[in-house]
Amino acid sequence: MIALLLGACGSDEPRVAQGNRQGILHFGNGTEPQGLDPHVVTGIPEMHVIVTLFEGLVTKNPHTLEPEPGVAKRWNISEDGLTVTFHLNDRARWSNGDPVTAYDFVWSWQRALSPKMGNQYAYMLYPVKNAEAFATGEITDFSHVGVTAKDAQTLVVTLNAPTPYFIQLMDHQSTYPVHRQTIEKFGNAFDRFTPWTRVENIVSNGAFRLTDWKLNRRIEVTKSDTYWDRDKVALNGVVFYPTENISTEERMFRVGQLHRTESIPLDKIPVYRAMQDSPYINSPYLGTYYYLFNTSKPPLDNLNVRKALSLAIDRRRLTETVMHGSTLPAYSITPPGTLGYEPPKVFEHDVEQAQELLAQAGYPDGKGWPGLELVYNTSESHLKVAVALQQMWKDALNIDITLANEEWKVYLDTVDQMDFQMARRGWIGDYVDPNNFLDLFLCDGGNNSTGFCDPVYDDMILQQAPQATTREARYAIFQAAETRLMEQMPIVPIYTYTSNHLVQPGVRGMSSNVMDWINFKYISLDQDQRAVD
Amino acid sequence: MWRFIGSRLLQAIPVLLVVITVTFFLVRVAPGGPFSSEKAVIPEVKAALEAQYRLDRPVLEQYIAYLGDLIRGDLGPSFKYPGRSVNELIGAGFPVTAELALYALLVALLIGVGAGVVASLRPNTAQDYIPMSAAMIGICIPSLLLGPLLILVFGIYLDWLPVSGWGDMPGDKILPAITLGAVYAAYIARLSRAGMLEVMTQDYIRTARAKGIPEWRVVVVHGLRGGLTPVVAFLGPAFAGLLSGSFVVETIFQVPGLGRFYVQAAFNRDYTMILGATVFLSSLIVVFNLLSDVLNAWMNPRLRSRAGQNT
Amino acid sequence: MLNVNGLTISFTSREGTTRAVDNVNFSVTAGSTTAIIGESGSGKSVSCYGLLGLIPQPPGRIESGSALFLDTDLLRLDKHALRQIRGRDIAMVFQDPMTCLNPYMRVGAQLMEPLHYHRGASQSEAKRQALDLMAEVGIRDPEITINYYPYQFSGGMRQRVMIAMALINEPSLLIADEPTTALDVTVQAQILKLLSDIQLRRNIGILMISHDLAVVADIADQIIVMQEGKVVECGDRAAIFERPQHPYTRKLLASIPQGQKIPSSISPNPLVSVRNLCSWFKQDNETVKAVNDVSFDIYRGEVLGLVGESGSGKSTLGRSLLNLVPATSGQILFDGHEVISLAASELKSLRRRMQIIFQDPFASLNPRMTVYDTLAEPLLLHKLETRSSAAERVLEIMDEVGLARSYVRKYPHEFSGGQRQRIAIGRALASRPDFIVADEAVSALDVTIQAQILDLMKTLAQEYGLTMLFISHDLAVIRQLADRVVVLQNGEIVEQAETTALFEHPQQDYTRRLLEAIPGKSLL
Amino acid sequence: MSTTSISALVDAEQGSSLWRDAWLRLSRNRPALAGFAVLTLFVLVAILTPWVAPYDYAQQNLELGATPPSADHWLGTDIFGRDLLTQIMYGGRISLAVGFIATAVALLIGVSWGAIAGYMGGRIDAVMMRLVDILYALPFMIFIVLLMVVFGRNMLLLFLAIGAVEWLTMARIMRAQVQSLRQQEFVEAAVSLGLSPLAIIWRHVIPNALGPIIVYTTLTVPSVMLLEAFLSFLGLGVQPPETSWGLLISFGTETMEEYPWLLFFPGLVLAITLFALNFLGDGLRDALDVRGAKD
Repeated sequence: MIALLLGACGSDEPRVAQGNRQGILHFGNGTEPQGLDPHVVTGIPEMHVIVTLFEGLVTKNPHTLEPEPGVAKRWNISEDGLTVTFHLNDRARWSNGDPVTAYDFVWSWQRALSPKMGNQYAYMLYPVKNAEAFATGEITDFSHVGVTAKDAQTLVVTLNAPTPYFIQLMDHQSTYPVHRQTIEKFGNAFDRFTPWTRVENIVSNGAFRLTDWKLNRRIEVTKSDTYWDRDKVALNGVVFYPTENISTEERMFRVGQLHRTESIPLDKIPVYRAMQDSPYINSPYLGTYYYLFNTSKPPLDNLNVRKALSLAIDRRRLTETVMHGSTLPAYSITPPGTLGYEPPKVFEHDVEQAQELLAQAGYPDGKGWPGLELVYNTSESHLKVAVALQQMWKDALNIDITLANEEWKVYLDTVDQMDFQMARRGWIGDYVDPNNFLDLFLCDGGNNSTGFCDPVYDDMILQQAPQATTREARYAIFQAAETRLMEQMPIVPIYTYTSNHLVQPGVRGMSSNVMDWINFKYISLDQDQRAVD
Repeated sequence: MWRFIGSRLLQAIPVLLVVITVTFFLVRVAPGGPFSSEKAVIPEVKAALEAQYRLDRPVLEQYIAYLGDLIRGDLGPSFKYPGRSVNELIGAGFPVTAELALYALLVALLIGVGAGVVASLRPNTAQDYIPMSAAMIGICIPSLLLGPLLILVFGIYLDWLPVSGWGDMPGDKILPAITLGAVYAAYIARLSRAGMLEVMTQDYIRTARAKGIPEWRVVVVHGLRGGLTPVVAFLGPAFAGLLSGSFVVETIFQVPGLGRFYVQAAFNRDYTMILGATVFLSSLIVVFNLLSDVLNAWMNPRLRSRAGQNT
Repeated sequence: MLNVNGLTISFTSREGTTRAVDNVNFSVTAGSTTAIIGESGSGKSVSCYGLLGLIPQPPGRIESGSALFLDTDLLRLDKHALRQIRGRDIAMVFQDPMTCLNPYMRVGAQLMEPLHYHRGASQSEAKRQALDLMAEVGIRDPEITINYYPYQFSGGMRQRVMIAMALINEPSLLIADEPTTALDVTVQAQILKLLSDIQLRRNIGILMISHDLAVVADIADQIIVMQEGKVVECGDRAAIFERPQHPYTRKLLASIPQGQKIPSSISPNPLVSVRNLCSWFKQDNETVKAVNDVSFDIYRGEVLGLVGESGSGKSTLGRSLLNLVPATSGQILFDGHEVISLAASELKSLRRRMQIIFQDPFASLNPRMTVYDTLAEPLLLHKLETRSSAAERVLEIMDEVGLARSYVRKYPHEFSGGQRQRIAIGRALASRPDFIVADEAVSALDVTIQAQILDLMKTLAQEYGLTMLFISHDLAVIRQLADRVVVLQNGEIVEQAETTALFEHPQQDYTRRLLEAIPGKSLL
Repeated sequence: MSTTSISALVDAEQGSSLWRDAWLRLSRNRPALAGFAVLTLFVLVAILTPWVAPYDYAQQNLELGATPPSADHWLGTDIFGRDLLTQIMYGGRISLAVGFIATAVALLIGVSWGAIAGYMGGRIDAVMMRLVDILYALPFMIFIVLLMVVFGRNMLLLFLAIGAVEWLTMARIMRAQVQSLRQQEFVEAAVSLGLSPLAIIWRHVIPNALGPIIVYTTLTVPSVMLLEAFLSFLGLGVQPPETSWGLLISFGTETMEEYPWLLFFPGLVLAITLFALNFLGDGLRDALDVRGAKD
């Protein structure tokens, strides 16, 4: 043990400096990925690894988030917007050298949509004709689904309705191709449990291939020599480290073991921000943090109470003090700047009006207030927000809110069964479009959880918006719908997420964007840079 | 002795069976299923998932099927990590946890016995109070606090040791072992002090002194063996406790052990993994308690065979 | 060889300094035995341990004096030099062979340890010497038993190991601290013989410490009598035994159990009838027949002596009479009631009528109960007194057993062994029982105390009209107290007879052996 | 205690004199008294907190945020600008209550369970201890979550949950003690007096087994306080803005680099409590060990 101790004394070069020389990116990746099957797993850590290993028809430019060629070198959309034809790059290869073909995509989408797979992101393909029917088992013949391979290089997709954001979806892991022979070699193709994604088995088509996977320890991917665009790939490899504890990951970053981490304890933000050449990067993010009101239970069945609660919150103060400016005040469910969409601002922080509204609801100066419980899942930042708001409501309205933290799965159950009065919630966009946020509150929206149901609103989202011909017209309908939503106030938006991460100075090309989407192809490392101190 | 071991193992069977049964139903009663997630799960998807894990069948049938698999040594597929079996996850995590626990135990023994013996030699002096007060603090300082403290001091300010990892960098096993071992070191210190105090007043210690052998030999050769009996009795429960209590340390130091899998499983309602880990750990606890008793008997010749006792 | 002059040792405690040894002089010459006699607490052990630096300092302190051993003053030596002498030139044998050997080490290793350390002997050489010595002290099969652990030996054998260990470096002086007190009489006789044989063979000096004059009567050349740290009398054996000067010496002499009980009036019908009683238990797959097919009667008002060596099953027999250990088979009738199969509620009322006094008054009293609590417990339990009247009765019992009333709030540890045994007797008598089992009730006591307690028991037995089973390994004690005697060997009755008849005309070899082993016969 | 009159005897009739004597001895043990005084002070402060606390414990000052100790806030403020001293005082109410009540629950169950199992031996012992084994082996976290869901969130449940865990070790210690005690002759003497097993356990066994139990109890109190923090984390314990020492310490740990006082002061208070308890515990053990007292 003493020998170990002595051997360890400061002799090691930090991994980051070493990585800079070797072109290896050391990436803090939160938790251990559940798996690497693009059609099975759902989380962000999984996604980070999967995007290095696989590539969809398109990929996104990390700076603009505009689609750019992936496996498809180009695509055309028919006049009526119902048919999309992808022309595949004939240089696209699997890591075993096989060409990536349109047939691969057809088979992969069948797999992704197959009910037996239990793919939770199958709905990413629902714009495709009959895809939903197939996924829910209404039809079993995949040939009725609107995707066909005209030849090895041409994939034709038929849509239910014009879907402006469809091309974007082609970058989602649920639409990625997977290698049929490999999957079938290791078991039933439509079985979640096959070991085809193990290091020794996997065949993929991305810029990197899997070279090491040690559970709860590391995942290593190495630059692929079969990738069609390999000349552009600067990195020689990426190592992902699963670290549940955010303080641990932050410390790993601090001692130069990681190039990038998203784990920053709130109270560390001012410290990092104050550093010279700060590694702290903070940019808008496509997500909203809000509280659900259960509109079917008193006192929140009263609109005035809901409004009073919302108006009493000083969002600016919250984000600037407790959140250390790491988030932005939110007054709508849709984050601002969603591909040009500006959400309406229906209300502002106004204590006097809030008091008046509460008085109108029958609780002047909090008198007769029946009490209200706020449910949130256990986490330090949720707790901080809740505690701050609790006091704001007390100060502004003289009402008591009790807090109840619940363990994650219990919380999910509570929200799902609407067994709460007020509950914390957050929504991160799956794709860049207001629709992704606004369809949450449809009457039968699976994530509605508020009891809010407005047929007019449903009509605007489901009927009017898709039929709009221009982006402006469509956005105008969304704005009207969102105004309507915020006037009913089934939720109280609190803040817009921002993407917070720490990046070592040697990392180039890791641009910030609202989806916090990383295209590892674009990243390079500066050999001469050392880790931050 | 073999009869004793046999009967103890036999006694363990009903215990394990009850543990399995209670856990099996407990996890299923607990709110939030393995597939609930923040984004609503489509009913068809959920049904497909449940069918794959036999969750669509009556609970009793699931239970019997589980027991059947268990007898064959199959702990089932993990819910959290599709494509991996619980056997595989335990196989990946346990060796690490066992290694960590072993080092922690060594640390605990080294520090604990050392401090305890030193303290016992001059009771109620500074030589006693200082190590014993440190032990008191050691018992009560949670590893959640000790770990980060050690990291800050040795990992960040002094930059002597890695702040995380396991077998990735030289010396990265030292801090986790110390953090995990600290509490047990404190207990062992108290136990060995009490044991030594008791033994050093025994008649046979006086005999040894009367033989004119040096004092260190009296302490080490004649005193330790008896004085450490309570420590030996504690080793089994301690090792079992280290194995099942390493979660916090594993999380803080990013050690890929079983504890992390286990607690993650509990948070994720990974039914098979919770059950598998519980069965595995409680079997280990049984085994280590037994080992500890056997070791205790082996250390103490009188217990090896009780025939020498007076009637 | 050893000449101790003006030795004074004091102990400091919170209450102040006490002189445990005060100006003590004695000497030992080669080939002879000097015995130091005194009760516990008289300072006899402290003076010997003090010579060898074996008392903890502090609290102990050697105030003054000298101890010349072969021209070296032991008291002037530093720790290291003293350690060189210990175990090489002066060796010790302690009282209790059960606790004085390291239970975790094989006896061979313990035997050889001083050789290794003092002589730097090699393993094979040490082993050879150890084997020789084991044979010399009469341990059978030394080749095998050298690898035994202490627990595998009987008490007598362990004491032989202790003696061998003391002799292994061929010391010139052997200090033996109560070497036979914890042993059965027969074994005691053997060990004493062994010591004198060795002395004869090796011409060593022996300093022997004992509380029992009878024990040293056969082997001591010089006798020193100590009381409260001071030497009250010294002289050769004949002088001490024939012309004792000091009253304390006379008291010691008087305490040697002698004489015989005048038979008491015994009613012809038995209070306790034991028929074919067996008490067996399993131990490591072997059935130990602790009591095997025993039948006898105890008549009302009678004191029945039960004698046997340790392991003969006499304690088990005593306890099974009170249903404290389960009987395997047989019948015990107490005043017509079957004891073995009694229900718990009936047993309780019966328990009031039969009581037990244990050997070890340290272990048999709850250390956390005051005298009052201990004595009041049976009174209140059996509703003999109310809470308010109990106090008076407790004081009466204390009077009866000879305890000062002022001790009523004290705890057992504050009393001497004799006083504790009085408490235990008081507890047994509190419920006004008809029958008492006294299990080695005086064996752990110093002789003088033993005499007092025996007197007390005699008196009380008569006063209360008690029937008693008196269990002892010491025939001299039995003779003083018992009307009839039952001799037990290996769980079976060897002989039972009237006391006089048994002592004068023993029928069995075993009984005769027991009788011969009684120490101090030269005095009688 | 050399002279005793009849009047003292009458005192003795009332209740067990062991406890009276222990109290007398305890009152002469300075460290124990100091420990007792500190604990009493803490309890008093906890009771009086609503009246003596310098600030409202929930009152925030978000703009102020976390500040180090100052004239206004002697122990500084937390990230919400709340006065740390006030937080610690209110936290003490919860922590001390949890610490003492839950430990008492554990003590009660553990000691009786262990004593009965150890004294009865045989099959009863086997069954009782196997139950302990089973409870040891069950996944604690799931158990807690379930308790919470079935019974809702309340403090009583918190005590129960903690008691349910801590009594297991207590029972084991007690059982080991009792097993060795029941071989002792004074227990046999009590049997021969005709005492019922329960009376023997209560009067003769438990008082003599208290030493290790007291020591373990003093160790249990602080660990219970920290366990409470973990349970609160799972959602079972206290809910903000209420707090406890355990919670303060675990939040303080998160920010120990930025705001060390948020860890230091709650930690210090817990440490003081711990040492006070330890001194008191050792004192109690010595006081009850009548043999060790040579006066």
